[in-house]
Amino acid sequence: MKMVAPVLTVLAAIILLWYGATVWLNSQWTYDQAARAGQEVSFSEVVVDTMNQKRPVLPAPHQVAEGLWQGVFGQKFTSKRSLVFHGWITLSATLAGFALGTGLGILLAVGITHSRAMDLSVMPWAIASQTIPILAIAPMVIVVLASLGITGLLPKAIIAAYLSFFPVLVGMVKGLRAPDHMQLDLLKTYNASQGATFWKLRLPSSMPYLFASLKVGVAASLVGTIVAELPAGATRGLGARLLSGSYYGQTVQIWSALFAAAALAAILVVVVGIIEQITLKRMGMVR
Amino acid sequence: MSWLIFAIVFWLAAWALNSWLAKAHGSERWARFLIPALFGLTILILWEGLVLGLKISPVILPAPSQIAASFAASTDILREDFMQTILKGALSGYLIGCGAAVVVAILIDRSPFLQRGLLPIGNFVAALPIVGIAPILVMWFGFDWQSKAAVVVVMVFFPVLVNMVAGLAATDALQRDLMATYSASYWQGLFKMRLPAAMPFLFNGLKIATTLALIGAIVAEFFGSPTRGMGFRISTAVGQLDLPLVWSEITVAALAGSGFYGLVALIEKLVTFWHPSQRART
Amino acid sequence: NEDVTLQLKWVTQAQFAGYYVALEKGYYSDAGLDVTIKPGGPDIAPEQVIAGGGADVIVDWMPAALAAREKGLPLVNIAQPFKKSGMMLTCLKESGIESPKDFPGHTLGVWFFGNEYPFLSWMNHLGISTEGGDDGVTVLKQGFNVDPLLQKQAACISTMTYNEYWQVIDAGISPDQLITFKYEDEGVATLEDGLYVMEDNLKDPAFVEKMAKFVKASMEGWKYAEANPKEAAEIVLEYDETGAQTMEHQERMMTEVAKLTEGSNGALDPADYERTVDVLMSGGSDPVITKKPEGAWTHEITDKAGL
Amino acid sequence: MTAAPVIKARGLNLTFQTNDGPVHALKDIDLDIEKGDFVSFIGPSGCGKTTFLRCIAALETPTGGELSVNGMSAEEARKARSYGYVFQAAGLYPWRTIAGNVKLPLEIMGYTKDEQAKRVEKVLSLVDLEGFGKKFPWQLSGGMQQRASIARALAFDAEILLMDEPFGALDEIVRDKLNEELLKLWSATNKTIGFVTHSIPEAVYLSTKIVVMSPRPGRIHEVIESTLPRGPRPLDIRDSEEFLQIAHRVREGLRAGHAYDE
Amino acid sequence: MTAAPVIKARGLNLTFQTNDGPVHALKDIDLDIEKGDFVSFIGPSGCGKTTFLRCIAALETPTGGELSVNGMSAEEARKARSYGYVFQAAGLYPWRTIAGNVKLPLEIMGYTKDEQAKRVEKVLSLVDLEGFGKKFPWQLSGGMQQRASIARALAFDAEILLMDEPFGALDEIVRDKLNEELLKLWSATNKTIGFVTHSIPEAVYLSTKIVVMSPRPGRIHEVIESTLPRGPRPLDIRDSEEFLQIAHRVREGLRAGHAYDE
Ligand SMILES: Nc1ncnc2c1ncn2[C@@H]1O[C@H](COP(=O)(O)OP(=O)(O)OP(=O)(O)O)[C@@H](O)[C@H]1O
Ligand SMILES: Nc1ncnc2c1ncn2[C@@H]1O[C@H](COP(=O)(O)OP(=O)(O)OP(=O)(O)O)[C@@H](O)[C@H]1O
Ligand SMILES: Cc1ncc(C[n+]2csc(CCO)c2C)c(N)n1
Ligand SMILES: [Mg+2]
Ligand SMILES: [Mg+2]
Repeated sequence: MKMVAPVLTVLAAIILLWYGATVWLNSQWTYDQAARAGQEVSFSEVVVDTMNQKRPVLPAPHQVAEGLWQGVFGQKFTSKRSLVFHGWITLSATLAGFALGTGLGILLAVGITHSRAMDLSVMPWAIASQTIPILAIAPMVIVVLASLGITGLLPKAIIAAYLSFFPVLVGMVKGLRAPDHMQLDLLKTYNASQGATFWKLRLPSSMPYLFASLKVGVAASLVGTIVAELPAGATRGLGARLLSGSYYGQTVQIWSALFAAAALAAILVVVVGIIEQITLKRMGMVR
Repeated sequence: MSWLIFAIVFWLAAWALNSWLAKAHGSERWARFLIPALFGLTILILWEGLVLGLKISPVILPAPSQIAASFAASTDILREDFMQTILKGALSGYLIGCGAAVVVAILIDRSPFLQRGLLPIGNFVAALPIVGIAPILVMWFGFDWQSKAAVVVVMVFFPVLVNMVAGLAATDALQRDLMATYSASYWQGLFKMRLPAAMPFLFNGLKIATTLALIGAIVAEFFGSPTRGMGFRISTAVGQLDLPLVWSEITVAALAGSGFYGLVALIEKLVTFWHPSQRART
Repeated sequence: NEDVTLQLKWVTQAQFAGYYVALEKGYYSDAGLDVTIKPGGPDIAPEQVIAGGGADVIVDWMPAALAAREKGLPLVNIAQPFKKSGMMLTCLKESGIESPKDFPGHTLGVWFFGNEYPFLSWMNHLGISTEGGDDGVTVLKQGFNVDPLLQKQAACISTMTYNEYWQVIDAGISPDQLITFKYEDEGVATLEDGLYVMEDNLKDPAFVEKMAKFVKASMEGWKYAEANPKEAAEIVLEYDETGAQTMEHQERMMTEVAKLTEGSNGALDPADYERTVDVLMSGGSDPVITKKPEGAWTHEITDKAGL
Repeated sequence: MTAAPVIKARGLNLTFQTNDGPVHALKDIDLDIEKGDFVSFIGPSGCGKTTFLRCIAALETPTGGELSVNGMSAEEARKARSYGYVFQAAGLYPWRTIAGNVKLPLEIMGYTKDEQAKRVEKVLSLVDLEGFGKKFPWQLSGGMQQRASIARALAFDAEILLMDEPFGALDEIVRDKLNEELLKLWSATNKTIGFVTHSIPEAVYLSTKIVVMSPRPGRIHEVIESTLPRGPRPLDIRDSEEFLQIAHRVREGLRAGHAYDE
Repeated sequence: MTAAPVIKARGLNLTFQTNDGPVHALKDIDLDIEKGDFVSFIGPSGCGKTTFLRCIAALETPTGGELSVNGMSAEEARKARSYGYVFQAAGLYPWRTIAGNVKLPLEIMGYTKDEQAKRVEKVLSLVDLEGFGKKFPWQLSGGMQQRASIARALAFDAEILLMDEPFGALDEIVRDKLNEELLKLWSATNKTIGFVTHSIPEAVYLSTKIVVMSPRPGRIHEVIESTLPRGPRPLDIRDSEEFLQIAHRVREGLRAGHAYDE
């Protein structure tokens, strides 16, 4: 509850700024149009016009709100014009990709912290893999997977996983190496196996790092899914909504889809945050 | 078929050699270069073998040898694209974005009010997917590298912010109490305690951001660009089915990205030498 | 029933109405075909899809198909529902451009991803450099939409008669503020939306048989769509899974597309083909194709289909 | 001793809330500490010594009662930089060298560079760590780390010095030496010192006042005023009759405090 | 004492490389420890006591010389789970409760759940921490944490117990009690114990053998065999003539060791 007032304050400030930017960015068009028509416009006319353009450079907050409202409540959730429908498609691929990516990231991190050979050989290539602009080759990946008969959710999830595994990997390697010498020495005196060291020391002490990475990872996973939706025959999902909005210059539709996607990401990040709070509390790590 | 068998045999042999090398000489300098190199070579040979052995069309996936030939033949184009995308777009965006994230993290951290108000909204705004933002930013900042830098800024901001906020909270109670007894001012506490303690986390974010910066700059070019740049070249070359050129560009991206990452990791080593994760490596 | 997969060049819209109409009206199933239509997208290269085995037949523009053929991907035109080109360059009058002679010194928006060939050929014809400078034009890689013109980042942008041009109009710019240069009128038109298959497949009589049925049914679809633009637009809307298209826009697109398909019975006119090849090979240092293609088209299918 | 006490606690209470129910760490603490006093706190482990010191330094907020320092609240005194605190654990910053750690408070309090260097050198040699300034904390033994943390607290001129078992990890001989040094420093500067120790002789040797505490809940069992002379005391005062008597009283108090337990 | 020594060091050397040049932490250490010995290490801070204990437990690798434990290498002995180690700092895992921390070695060594619970209860009561099992480490006082870490080392049956200043943060009375308990445990089980302390009386009271070390570079100054009877000793043995004599010898040795310094 303590959060409501600050959030609202900041929100109000942002909306104010946004309206200002709306006028600033959209007025060029208004002036151009007036000039083409050979008319003079007063400033107040400009303000009114910039808030209600059909193809604004920056849509006004109320236009986006209306677009969102229309998208969410304007029709049945199962309709293909519903943002809920597209959001669900995107969410399912995001979650699948996130699960895949997190699993892969953790697995690799475990391998890297336990095998010197893996540390030396995998890490540089994991890094290199991320510098490949997956977004550039996503269409090719989808084409190749489609020719192997893999379509639907999986190709999107794979691309999402590709983007989300890396933050998890980097954070997890750091976290698994975070235990200090004394903590490790203690287990050494017990001659604890690598497995025991992992479960009883490395994993618990990696938790803060893991969760910071997971938050980045879900957001990345969502981006991956949307990227994969752009060219994948661009049919369903928020990515497809974005694309078709772009294609027809429907700025309001782009922004609605964008906000829907951001809301989705924010919810996912918050959920990870809640799980983090619970976990750390149970581990006695928050006071 | 024989290509295929050769590739697989080579792969097995190299893996065995690598395991042995890592065990026996893992801590020596030359081995640290040889092992990843060998691993990479293995992947390339496996790739070549698969492409030739399975007769995969070069329009789908070219063999490394074809890529190498194309690379050698188009160094001029590659250099021009590198300057446009990496030096102008990615690097400037990275510096601005990471700088902004650190500053905002500190601002947020300073004021509980802002923290409660901005962090959730910051989370939200920063989670706007890049692909949605890119066309908008191209619209706002024009077709040249400025819009690419803007995309990179947006893209690297969130990971760095999240890690920096976590890092600023990473001091332990004793460390904070000490500052309290000195009645250190906020800034003193920040510079002498919280920033150093945050460094391991910050570098986590900075490393992730290096790869994101490249991706961001390249992808933004898909949404409009002058007729140069790596993203432009990749998408155009795909359209022209010049896949070897596509992969040459990707190679440049991978090399630049690894170098960039390596540089940040090196700085990390120098700055956070005291952290157990770095000390364990001696 | 036999399976056929068709890969489109772009997203679901009235540009491809004929195929959707044939599907919806049952022309395909009547011919004993089970047709799957895969929409395309900005980064989907249909040539790549067919090379990967992801489609039996693709919709493509001839310049891209011929370029792919020269790159070693043997595509063959089996039918040509579009008789005319819909490409044009749309400029703001206020930029001062009155004829192609005025292009130098201006910024032009161009589609890439295999769609740049007609433009490059045209500039070759005109002898205008595309590297910028005072006597050349500065080329922008144009994104999905017409914003560069509206925001005056480019003096001219590429548009299709049936699509982007109307978006400019819809945005509130009236036709008399614009000046357009159709590729048809400039004598540099190249063939658009044709049907292409892999050359190897044509050696298989069963495949030829199947394609004949497919082309025949598709052309029926096209002719129906030409005659009933409103219904065709409704059908397209039905198949659009993004839910983004509007009736108004699709109906107008259908009307405009009908002007391009008019006069084609499906069979490629060899004269059009020759003209396209000439345009692509002519001029400049950097022609799109360097030698006359052999066997890049066939009438075998359309003959069998009785067209 | 007419002046108002520097530290004045009245009915101080502190209860920690834990996952496992509340812990009553301090109960009804009444205590006056005069300016220039050297007060030792002694008592079984867990009786609240650290907690009380932390209250004085405003690191912990009492849940009841009153506490004033120099007539102000503990918080205000902290803001006025009245405290030098040696924690029970060394708590050196791992990213700073030993010299850097000792320099830390000096940087914060705005000493000049010259002054910093001079003081660092002085206190490091006081605790026998000359030549270790460039090492990092993890390169030092436990006792050396503790000495570094003592040096850190002595480097600047705090009016009130709070020391939580500072000499716990040191051997007798170093300990004797540091005890002497501390007494010298104290009598030269007229600081007020709060000192937690487990060693009865150490408490008696150093203090003007010995506070014996007892646990569960932590409270003051007895306050013993030392009759030994103020100011630097010779080490062999520890063999005097008077010394042994006081030590005996402390031991008895401690034993009695423990007995509550059973 | 005909059997081969449990721990046998010959010419042991250890040099740390630091940013600031090499540190010679152990020099030419020769030492035999027999099965069932209780050996105390005493010496100025930084003389290498911890380092030597760490070498025995194979946590540090000597840069020269030989070391065998039970006839094997220290590494092999560690693999055979021969050691219980109490570190100088408590080093409890912050994410585990006190009971969880004590249980840790039991889980690793595969004791049954029942056995685990029984042992945890037993050792927690041994160190006077009944009722604190559910608390987290940071909710305990310094001394309590140290006792928890002792409990952790006593929970399982290690043949060799290495204790690095285990009672440093405890008051006299608890310390006496734990000293007694430790002696009882030792004579009941015939463990071999290596014990670092700064308290001369403690060393003399507990040990069969006292190793006096001196610093820079760390080496053995003197090994004093105790003439006190083996097995449980009454606390008032500390007033005996014999005891005071041995304590005197240790003090002299310590002083001499310090003197090298100057
Ligand atoms: N990891 C390390 N790197 C470098 N030097 C070290 C390291 N550990 C210990 N030393 C040095 O080795 C010497 C011996 O240290 P050690 O911890 O063994 O002393 P100690 O006898 O246990 O002292 P104390 O009683 O203070 O605990 C010291 O001078 C210390 O600085
Ligand atoms: N942060 C905390 N949360 C909950 N309980 C606490 C906390 N800190 C201390 N306690 C409890 O308060 C009591 C007093 O602790 P304190 O640290 O003051 O003891 P102490 O006298 O300093 O003991 P020692 O000599 O062992 O250091 C103990 O029972 C301890 O468990
Ligand atoms: C990135 C991008 N590339 C190409 C086109 C052009 N394009 C591909 S298919 C087609 C038919 C008309 O709709 C057109 C014009 C575009 N619009 N955006
Ligand atoms: Mg304490
Ligand atoms: Mg030690």
